[in-house]
Amino acid sequence: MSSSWAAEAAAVFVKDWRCELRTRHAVATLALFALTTLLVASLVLGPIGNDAEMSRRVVPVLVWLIVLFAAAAGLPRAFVHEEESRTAIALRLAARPSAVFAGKLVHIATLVAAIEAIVAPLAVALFDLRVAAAAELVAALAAGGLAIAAATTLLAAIVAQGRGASTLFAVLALPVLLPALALAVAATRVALTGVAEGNLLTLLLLYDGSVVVAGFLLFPAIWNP
Amino acid sequence: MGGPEWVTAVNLIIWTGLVLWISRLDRKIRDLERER
Amino acid sequence: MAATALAFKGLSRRFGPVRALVDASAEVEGGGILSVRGPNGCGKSTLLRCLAGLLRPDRGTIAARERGRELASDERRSRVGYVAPDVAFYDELSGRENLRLYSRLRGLPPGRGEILLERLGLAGERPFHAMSSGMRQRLRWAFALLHAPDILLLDEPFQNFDAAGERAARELLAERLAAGALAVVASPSDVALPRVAGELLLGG
Amino acid sequence: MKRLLALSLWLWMAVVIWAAFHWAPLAAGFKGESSRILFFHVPVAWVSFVAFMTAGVESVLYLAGRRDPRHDRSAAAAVELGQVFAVLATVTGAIWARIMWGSYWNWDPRQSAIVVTMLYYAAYLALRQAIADGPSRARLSAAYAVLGLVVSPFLYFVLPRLGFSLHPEPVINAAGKLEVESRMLAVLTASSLGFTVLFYWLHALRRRLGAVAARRDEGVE
Repeated sequence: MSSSWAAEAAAVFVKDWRCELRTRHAVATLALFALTTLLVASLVLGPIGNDAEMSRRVVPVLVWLIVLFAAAAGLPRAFVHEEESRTAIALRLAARPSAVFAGKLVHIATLVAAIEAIVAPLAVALFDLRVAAAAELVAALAAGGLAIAAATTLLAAIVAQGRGASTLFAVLALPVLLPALALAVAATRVALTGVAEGNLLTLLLLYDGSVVVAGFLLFPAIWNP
Repeated sequence: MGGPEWVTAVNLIIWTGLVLWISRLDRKIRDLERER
Repeated sequence: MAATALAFKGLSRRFGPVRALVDASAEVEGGGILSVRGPNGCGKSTLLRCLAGLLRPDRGTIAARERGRELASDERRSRVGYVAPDVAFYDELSGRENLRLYSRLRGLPPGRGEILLERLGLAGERPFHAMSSGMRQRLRWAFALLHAPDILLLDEPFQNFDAAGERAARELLAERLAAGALAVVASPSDVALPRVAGELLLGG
Repeated sequence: MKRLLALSLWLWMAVVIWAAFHWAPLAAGFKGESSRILFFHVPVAWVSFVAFMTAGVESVLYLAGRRDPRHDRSAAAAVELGQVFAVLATVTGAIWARIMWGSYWNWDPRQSAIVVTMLYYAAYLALRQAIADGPSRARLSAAYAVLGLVVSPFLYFVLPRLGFSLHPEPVINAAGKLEVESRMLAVLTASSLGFTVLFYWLHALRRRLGAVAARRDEGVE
């Protein structure tokens, strides 16, 4: 009578999005956060827009920092809310840990993708960047986004069971995400300049794979007592 | 002053002090363990 | 040897300096109720959380058997029917949607939820955040009985109920016991329980 | 017996200290005597890496085994000591950078790797502070320490190769290719061995102290 793993994961994913859309405040706050930060940055950095070389260096860093901070602000809620509202009890009884991890991971990944979908095109427009390789840019955004989603899913589940979850999350997440961000920024720059800088994407995907595998191995020990 | 001999001497003194201090800690912990 | 049984020995759990549960031991077999009594803060809820696999005891063992099959702690967690005051559901979802979610998670047909909603006199449309405490307690019973469990862990099961709610819950409990299930019930001493097979008094 | 171990460790490192300043030759391409600091900087950095890996292994043993509190205490002790050695590595590294390149800090990729690792395990210690319940603290910090085993190789090997691209200018790295003479290698290895033994001695002391403290809290284990 046990359900298939994928069905359970899908049920968690659907539930998360359904609750998200009914309250709508998570998606809205994330979008607003990303939008305002980007607009402020472009206002402040306005003049670099016409210095193509400089903007190709600075904008990738800007984009990824905004995505990171938007993620750190909005995403831990996925687990913190489950613990605070005590809905985690029923979930622990009814679902397998790996299905909870998979469902939450995909949900968070779609949120990160949503943030990127707002920030990246807008940044290109605001700083009127010439994109040398659009496919490379999308790949960098996807691989970098997956790193953020995987790390966020795992670390949010940890901090949700401690005190002061939001600050604790930033402290735990920064060192985990620094290698991925460094790679993602470099890969994004390559996409803009078109000048290859070694196998950044493969390293980034290797990092994604490592964190996701570690996630599946560690999540049961994090989620259950 | 400042030649290799001086630096070596200073390092040896520090190192000896460190080992003595750690050994004292070791003894203290052994007393604590024996207390039970 | 009954097909379904639950036995625990020397269960202890501390939270820092506080000894929440001290050396609790008892056993109960299918068809009977283990009544756990004691003053507030004596560890009734901690004991039930350990039995449900929601909390790992510092010391002690728990052995559970369901219809002749030994259950490891992870498996036990997915098999028990657990009712407790702090069990909550998703505010944004209605009673029916919540039950449908847990049915899908447990791989059950949605029909189970519908029957339980009806048996417990619950309107399925109202979102959880808008439910009264009595209705929430009914939904907790519906959730706990979704998969017709043989091991019931009931922490203050009849709190917030009106007469109709309590009657419905007692009927469902009696049916499970008649079907060979066992129950561990933690409740204040004035609550009458049917088919009490054993009593565990926690000091506190 | 313990006295003999302490004495031999003392003697071993005394010889290492002497050899580092008298017996070992200077490395080519370094300003004055500055290459001698390597006999202490490299081993200390190595031991901090060993400490953090020890914490990871102890955490795996904790999670995969019977959740034995001893493994949890051992992991926490290894991280605390790892941070001490990481600070020593950073300080000696900065001193050496000051002599070689005139500034204590220039985001040399290896410096960034050790600093981010220190950030990681500072987060580990912060996590332990944030959780009151013993078993939960052990379980969750163990998970983060095991994740450290996955992240650390990227910190040590990927981040440096990137020249920490958040800092656009390429960084000159004189010590990149270190032609190590046999005598230097001997002292370097001896020193690393000595510091590793020192680490495990301190680690054992910290574990035993933790056990005594735990017994005192519990009344009886």
